[in-house]
Amino acid sequence: MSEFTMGPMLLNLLLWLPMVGVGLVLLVARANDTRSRTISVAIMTLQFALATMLYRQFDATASGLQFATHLPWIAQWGVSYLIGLDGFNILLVLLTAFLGPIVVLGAWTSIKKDVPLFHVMVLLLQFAMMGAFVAQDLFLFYLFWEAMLIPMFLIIGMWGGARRVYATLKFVLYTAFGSILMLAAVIYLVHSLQLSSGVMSFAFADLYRSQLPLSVQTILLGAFALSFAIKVPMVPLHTWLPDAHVEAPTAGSVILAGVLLKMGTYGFMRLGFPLFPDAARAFTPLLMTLAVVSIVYGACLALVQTDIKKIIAYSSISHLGYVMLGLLSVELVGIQGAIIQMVSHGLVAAGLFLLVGMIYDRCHTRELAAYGGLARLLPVYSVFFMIFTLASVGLPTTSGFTGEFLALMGAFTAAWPAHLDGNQLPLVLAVIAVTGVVLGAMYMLRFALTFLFGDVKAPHHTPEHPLLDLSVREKSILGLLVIAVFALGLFPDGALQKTELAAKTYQSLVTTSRTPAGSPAGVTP
Amino acid sequence: MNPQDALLAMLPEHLLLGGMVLLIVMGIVGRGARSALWVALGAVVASCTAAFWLSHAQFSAEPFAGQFSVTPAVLMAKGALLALAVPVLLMSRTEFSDGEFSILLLSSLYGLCLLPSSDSFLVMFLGLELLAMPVYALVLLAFRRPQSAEAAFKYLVLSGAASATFLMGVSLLYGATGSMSVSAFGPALASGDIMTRTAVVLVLLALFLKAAVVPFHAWAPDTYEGASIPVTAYMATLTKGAVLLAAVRLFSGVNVSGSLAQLLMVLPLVSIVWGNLAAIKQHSFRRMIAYSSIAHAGYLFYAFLGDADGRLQAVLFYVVAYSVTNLLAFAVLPQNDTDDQRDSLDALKGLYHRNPFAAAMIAIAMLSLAGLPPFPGFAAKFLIFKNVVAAGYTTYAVLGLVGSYLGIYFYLRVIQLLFMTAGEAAPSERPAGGTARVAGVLCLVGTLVLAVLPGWVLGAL
Amino acid sequence: MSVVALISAVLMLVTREPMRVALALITTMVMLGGIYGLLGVHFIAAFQVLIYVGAVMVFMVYVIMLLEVREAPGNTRYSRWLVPGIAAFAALVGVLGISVYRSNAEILALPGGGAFSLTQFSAAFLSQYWLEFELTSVFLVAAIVAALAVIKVSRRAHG
Amino acid sequence: MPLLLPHTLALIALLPLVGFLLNGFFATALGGHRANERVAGIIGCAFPIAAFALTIKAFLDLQAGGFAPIVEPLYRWALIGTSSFEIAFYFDRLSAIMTLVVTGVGSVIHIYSTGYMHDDKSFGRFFAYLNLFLFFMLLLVLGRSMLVLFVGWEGVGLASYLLIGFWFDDLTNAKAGRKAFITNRIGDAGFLLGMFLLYRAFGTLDMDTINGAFLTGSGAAMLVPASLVGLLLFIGATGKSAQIPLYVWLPDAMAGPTPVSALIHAATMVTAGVYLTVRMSGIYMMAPEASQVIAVVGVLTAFFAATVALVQTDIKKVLAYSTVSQLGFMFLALGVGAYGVAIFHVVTHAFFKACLFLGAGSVIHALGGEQDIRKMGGLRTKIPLTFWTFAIATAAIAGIPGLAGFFSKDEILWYAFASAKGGAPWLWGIAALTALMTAFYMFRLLWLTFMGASRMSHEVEHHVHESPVSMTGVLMLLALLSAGGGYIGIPHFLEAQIPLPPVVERLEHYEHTLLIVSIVLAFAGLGLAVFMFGGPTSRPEAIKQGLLPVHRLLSGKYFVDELYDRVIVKPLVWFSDVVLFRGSDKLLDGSLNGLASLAQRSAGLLSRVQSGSLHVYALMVMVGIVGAVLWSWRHV
Amino acid sequence: MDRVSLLLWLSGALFSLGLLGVIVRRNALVMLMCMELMLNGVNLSLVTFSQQRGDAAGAVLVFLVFVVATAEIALAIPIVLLLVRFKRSMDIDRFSDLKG
Repeated sequence: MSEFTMGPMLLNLLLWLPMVGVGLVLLVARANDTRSRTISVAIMTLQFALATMLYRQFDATASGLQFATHLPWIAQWGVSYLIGLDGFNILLVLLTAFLGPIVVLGAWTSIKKDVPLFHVMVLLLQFAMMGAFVAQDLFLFYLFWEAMLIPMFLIIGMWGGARRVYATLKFVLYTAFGSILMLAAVIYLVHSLQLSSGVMSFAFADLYRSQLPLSVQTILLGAFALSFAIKVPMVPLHTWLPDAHVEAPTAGSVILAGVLLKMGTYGFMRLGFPLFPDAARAFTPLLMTLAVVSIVYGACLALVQTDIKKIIAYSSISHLGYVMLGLLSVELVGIQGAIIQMVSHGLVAAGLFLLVGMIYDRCHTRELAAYGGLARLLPVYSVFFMIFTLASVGLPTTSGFTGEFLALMGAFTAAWPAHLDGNQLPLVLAVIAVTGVVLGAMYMLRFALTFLFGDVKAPHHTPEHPLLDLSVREKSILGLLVIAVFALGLFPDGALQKTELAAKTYQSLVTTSRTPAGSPAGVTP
Repeated sequence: MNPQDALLAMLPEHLLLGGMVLLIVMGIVGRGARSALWVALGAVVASCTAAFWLSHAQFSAEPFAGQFSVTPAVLMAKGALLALAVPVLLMSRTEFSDGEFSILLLSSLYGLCLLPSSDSFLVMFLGLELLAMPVYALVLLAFRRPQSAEAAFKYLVLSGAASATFLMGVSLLYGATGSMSVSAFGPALASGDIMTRTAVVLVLLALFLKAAVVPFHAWAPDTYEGASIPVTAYMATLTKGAVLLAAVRLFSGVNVSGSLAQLLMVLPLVSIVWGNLAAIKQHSFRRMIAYSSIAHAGYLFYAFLGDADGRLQAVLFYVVAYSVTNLLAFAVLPQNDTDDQRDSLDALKGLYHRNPFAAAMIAIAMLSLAGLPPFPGFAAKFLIFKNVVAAGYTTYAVLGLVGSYLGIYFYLRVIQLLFMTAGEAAPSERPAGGTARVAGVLCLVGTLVLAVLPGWVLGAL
Repeated sequence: MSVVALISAVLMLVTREPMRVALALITTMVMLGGIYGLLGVHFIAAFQVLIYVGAVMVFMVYVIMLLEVREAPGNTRYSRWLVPGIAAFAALVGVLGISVYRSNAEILALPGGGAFSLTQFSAAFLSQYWLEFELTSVFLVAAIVAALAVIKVSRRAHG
Repeated sequence: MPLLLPHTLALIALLPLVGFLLNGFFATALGGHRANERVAGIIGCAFPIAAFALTIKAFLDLQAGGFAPIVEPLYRWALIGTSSFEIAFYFDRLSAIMTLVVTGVGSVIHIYSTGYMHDDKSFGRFFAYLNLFLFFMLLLVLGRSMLVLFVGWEGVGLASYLLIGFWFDDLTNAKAGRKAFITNRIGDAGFLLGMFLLYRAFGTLDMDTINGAFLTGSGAAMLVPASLVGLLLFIGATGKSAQIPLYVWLPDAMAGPTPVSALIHAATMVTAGVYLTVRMSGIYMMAPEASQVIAVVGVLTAFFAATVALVQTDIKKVLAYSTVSQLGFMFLALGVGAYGVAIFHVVTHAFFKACLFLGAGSVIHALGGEQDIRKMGGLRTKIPLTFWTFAIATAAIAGIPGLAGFFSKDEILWYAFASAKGGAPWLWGIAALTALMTAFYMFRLLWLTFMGASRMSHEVEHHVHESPVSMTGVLMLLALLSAGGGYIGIPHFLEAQIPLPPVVERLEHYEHTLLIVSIVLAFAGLGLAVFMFGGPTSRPEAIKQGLLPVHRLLSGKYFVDELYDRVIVKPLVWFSDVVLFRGSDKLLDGSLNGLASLAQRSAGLLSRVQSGSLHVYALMVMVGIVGAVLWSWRHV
Repeated sequence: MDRVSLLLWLSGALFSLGLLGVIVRRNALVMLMCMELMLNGVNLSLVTFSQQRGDAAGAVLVFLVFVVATAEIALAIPIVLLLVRFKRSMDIDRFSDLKG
């Protein structure tokens, strides 16, 4: 069992590797673009290798944390450096590590100015995201959660498009507002835990035992939910997303869509609902409605966009609605579906944004109307585009199907008994959500239609200087994503087994009431 | 009262005094304006180490009964603030060639040291005056622009008014309780007698005036802008910190409640919002920092809502975290021929491309001041608001946090100027001087320590 | 006597010429000295007259004469804030007055007259309060340095 | 089953996939140059034929096993809690028939295509898509769990999308493909809901389990109303099998190459809905209401489609509407519980409709792309092989006695009349009328195309030539099948698995009368067509003028497309664009910016307070003091 | 109304007058004198109390106030001179360049 003694060290290495990368870039590549690129891609690849190693060693049958490290950090406040893997984060860690090298390679040529700084920022962001996922201590989590903003702020603000400053300020201020309220909630939560149980601790495991009256739970969950819902984003808190995506450089969009948005849903799954189960039950109708609204709203807006990046941005809103739906169903199927959908959206949106970025590098416009007939012009590009489009539509054998199918199935299986009990809302919502499948097909195929088919039309394309089809680098990163997409679509079982226990834990946490005895909410419906 | 106690207890003060004397002598002998800085530095470092050493040795004494006493905690506080004075001195190198600066700074520091350990209002009054009076001169000293005089005058008049108010309060308190001892203040808080109440409030307001809390903040922006970089840095960090320590001394051992508590909630809250909003539209770096310091004064006074026993720690930690990052920003600020250029925010446009180090440092400072993790500003805010919540003022904690949210924008605006806005250097722009950069590095180290090992620091405080 | 003090204090604010203001202030101070005398703390009264009138105000008067700046004629005496100022002033006086008047601190009821002699005072000063004595000296040193610095600055600004 | 390879069924499905991958790779990597057209053709045909061979082998195994269903688990897709989603194949009489048809007809159409698509610039891509389609179609018919079936279900949709839009340089083709996909998606949504409902009840999606549970009426089956499930699944079927209201995509689907129309939009894919219903017959037997709905929808579809087909002038459009109509017949059969008969008609229809389409393809090929029958005529002599095969197939679909169509259609009519499970005279009446129209428009098509004088332009006429043997051979084979296919007693073959519905006793003696009637109807249709189009062209014109409004309505296809566009598509886009995008989204955004500017303005206000005048500052201090002291007195 | 209250009234009044002077008078020197007036007001109350108490603390503080006041004037006068040198005027309203 040597690997289990090795495990914690590996996890720490996995977490801190990007910082090593930052150090290296600052030391040896401050003025050397290529070297900084090489360093960061090497670091990212190494990190991915570590992540896969840990994933393989991860014991699906063992409950509780694995590869955990627990050191007291701010003893006075009961804050500790507590990281570890479990079913909740294992897949997302893998996803983050997987997207790392892809992001760097994707930005290989498209980032031209201040390259070393860019890679420093990407590495910092990677560190923060990884930390937010592996953190098992609320304080630590909040630290990483907030720390993510800063590199993203600079990535969008320095390498973004024309209105980048507006977009990036909007992004940061919007998200920061949620976080501030969340901070207040965190303080109060920990304080009340100390009052009730005498334990001064930020560890998730301890907080899961906190007992709060429904009223308090409601307020605290409100704060948490606001912060998470902004990140997800759920309608009507989504307006930062399109701007951020449109103005961000390709790498930024990829990270944003690939990982950052998952933070919100992960937060709901890890903290929001399990910490305040009773309030969660009270919120479910509202949140479920919002989730379905997001699905339809995002789809409808994606249907009428003229900016190719915005189409994908709005589609993200729609796709993450399924995640929320699955989580809220509190059915095993739904939860598992939600987790898979997170990963799937990470892969698919990343692929689509990369594709859009590649065409943007060639034609320098995001106007959908400016394109046409690319299938004739760039066959390989079009094949990849078609694959990711179909994955986003949720066609079977792709990861998108696995996620949507299971999430919807969960929502429905949860809704049916409610319907039999005379509560129609969940059923209605589930049915509407299913129609999202149709809308999804509508907007993505509209995109593909104008983009790929019809007469050849592309800016900067002239018979003497035809557009070049994908380079080997581009082919390979897209190929990697495609493999992942199909792997998750055809053989999700392995992944599902890793998360099964976590899903069960989530289920039991959310379904068991935790109001102090005697308070009215003590009885669970 | 045995002389040895007196010697040890006031060792830091004595060392400062020694430094002053030495400098004055050198001044009279008329040689070594160059070395003045180093002498002052030596004195400060010596007294700082002395303070740390004594506090580490758990030394506590009351050499002058009812007037002056020291405890390890107090010594630690002195040491921390004196340590903060080091970067100030270092960054003064580029501005001040002559010895006066050092002498005045030392004397002001002397006053600073008196405050936390004063047992009687007499000593505290002298401390406050000794703290402020040299600063009037300092504001003028690096006489770069006519406004300096105006700044100094405004500061002088208003802080004179503050002293008068303080005295008025003291005298009323004296009348009501018949004692000049600081320990009379605590009980007086709870007293129902109207005169006592007025007295307490007047004293409190005098401190508000010195610490620039709305609506007594008006002198700060003008004075900070009129002064020079090191002096502004000194005022924004140490002076404020000293006043706060005096306040801690006054409130020691008392949990505020009732209408006093409401004063302590409302005015700080207002100044948080006011400072953070007014800072948005500034063009002068120092003026912006002034408004930010007004907001921070608000956070600091929030700490008084918390329980008494955690208060000194919270305030001190906050002061240190806030000052270190503030000084960091000032230390790396690039030089320019005219003070206006050096001070204007526009001069920071695109600084990253000319001076990445400075840009990065300023960015870190701004983020820390904004209270974004993982920088020390966050931990400090966290501690204060944690105490406030623990004391049961949850609503005000939330309001305060929301107020602090308003601040994020203008800090980010600075970063935006540094990194995202194109701009070319003023012809005379040069990176900060060598010693200033040393100061910057010191502050950076401090920042990192506070960020990585807050637990350790808290344990020490 | 206190009435005179009050009136002359008011005069301070009313008269235009700085010189007259100074004179009014001097009157006030002398009157206060008188009051101190009546209260039986004669040495304070002495200090009052010596230090204030003797030192400070003479200095002040000297300065006023030194810079005979012609103020622009017309109503430049008051700032725009006369009316609100006076209102606030009234409020402040009221507040302070009430806080004394409505107070039930026993001292106000005390018969008083427990005046103490210079010897008591100096004894206390040099025993109990000699720290303050020391600090005062430090303070004065600092003040002198500061003043010198300022003067140096003004010389630099001049030349 | 000693003869059975471990994974025969998997192999059947996967072989075409291999073909797809190979061709797909060559097509994209080498751009599908003519150089490797041979290679592509061989690859493209070899794998389907191999699959066909394997199917026969599997069928023999099935027979050897006494027709006990063969279950062949492949791997576990997911295990969630206790419910496991297995990827397994299931081979019984029903899937045997379907697989044989799919691989058989599929193979021959592949062969046909080598001739038809000759010299097309993306020959390889075409075969890749065609193989992909076969793969998914085989998943659909072989899958044991509804999950696998659904994978195939959506997969064939994808393939048809790609093939309809195969010539994507013309945007209308691509649009037709998109229409097909999205319309199918609407059906799939219903399908999904049905599936979820079943999962909710059984915790599994294995269709044999579910059927059994419903038939035995075991506990879980009682949890969900059979009719609801039946209807939801039927929505899926209407999408795939082009029934009212979702049939609109099929006519447009003719934009694809003709072999595609033959394979996907006539022989195989469109019958998936029928297959699903038969597969789930257990549910429908328990759901009379759902069956009633199916019957009605079926017969109406059949009728309306036939009426539209009467006046179409595009050779493929006529065939398309006839397909819709025939599918209507099949659903009529399903609705009255005659599942075996429906499958029977599926098979015969596969033969003769494939033959018709391929024949039409051959005609178009001969005329260099001309599809308008008004510009044809007199082709009988020029392309005799095509003519004769086409004629046989026409006779078959028209129900001329002795040919395949006659048997299956007659049985449908009979059960529509007499089935104890929802059969009714009025159903029979409409169906019979439809049969008459079928005969009429088919012979109209035959006459206008092949008989009479030529209406072709000269250069077209000049180039007319008989198709290569790869095409004609296939045509002859299919013609043979359409002639003799009726003698395969499929209903009785299936009866062992899915019993035919009982017949109402008092109606039994009508059987022969009805038989006569339907024969009469067939010949009536023939006669009518010959009367109208065999004679002078003025005659149809006169009638057309006589019934002008009707004619406009029919040639306008009842303007259903326009209706959908007005009622659904346009409003949706308008809502999304105006209400959501320009409306609420801008509103949300604006409110934020409003807050931001509010902060800015208040900042300006505050800095105006900082007027720089010492007086003001002092005043603030004074007021502050007074206020604070007064405040502090509140509790004195 | 007894003597103590009267004197305290007076001291309060002087204090407030001083502050008022800062508000309403525009002449820099006059402002300084008004500050002196404030301090004098405070002194009065201090003396009163300490005399009432019959203990020296108040008196000592008064003494300190003298010292401080002197020092402040000593420092303030040169500053005012400086101001005057710039604007040839003692009108404080001319000195409002620092604002915003």
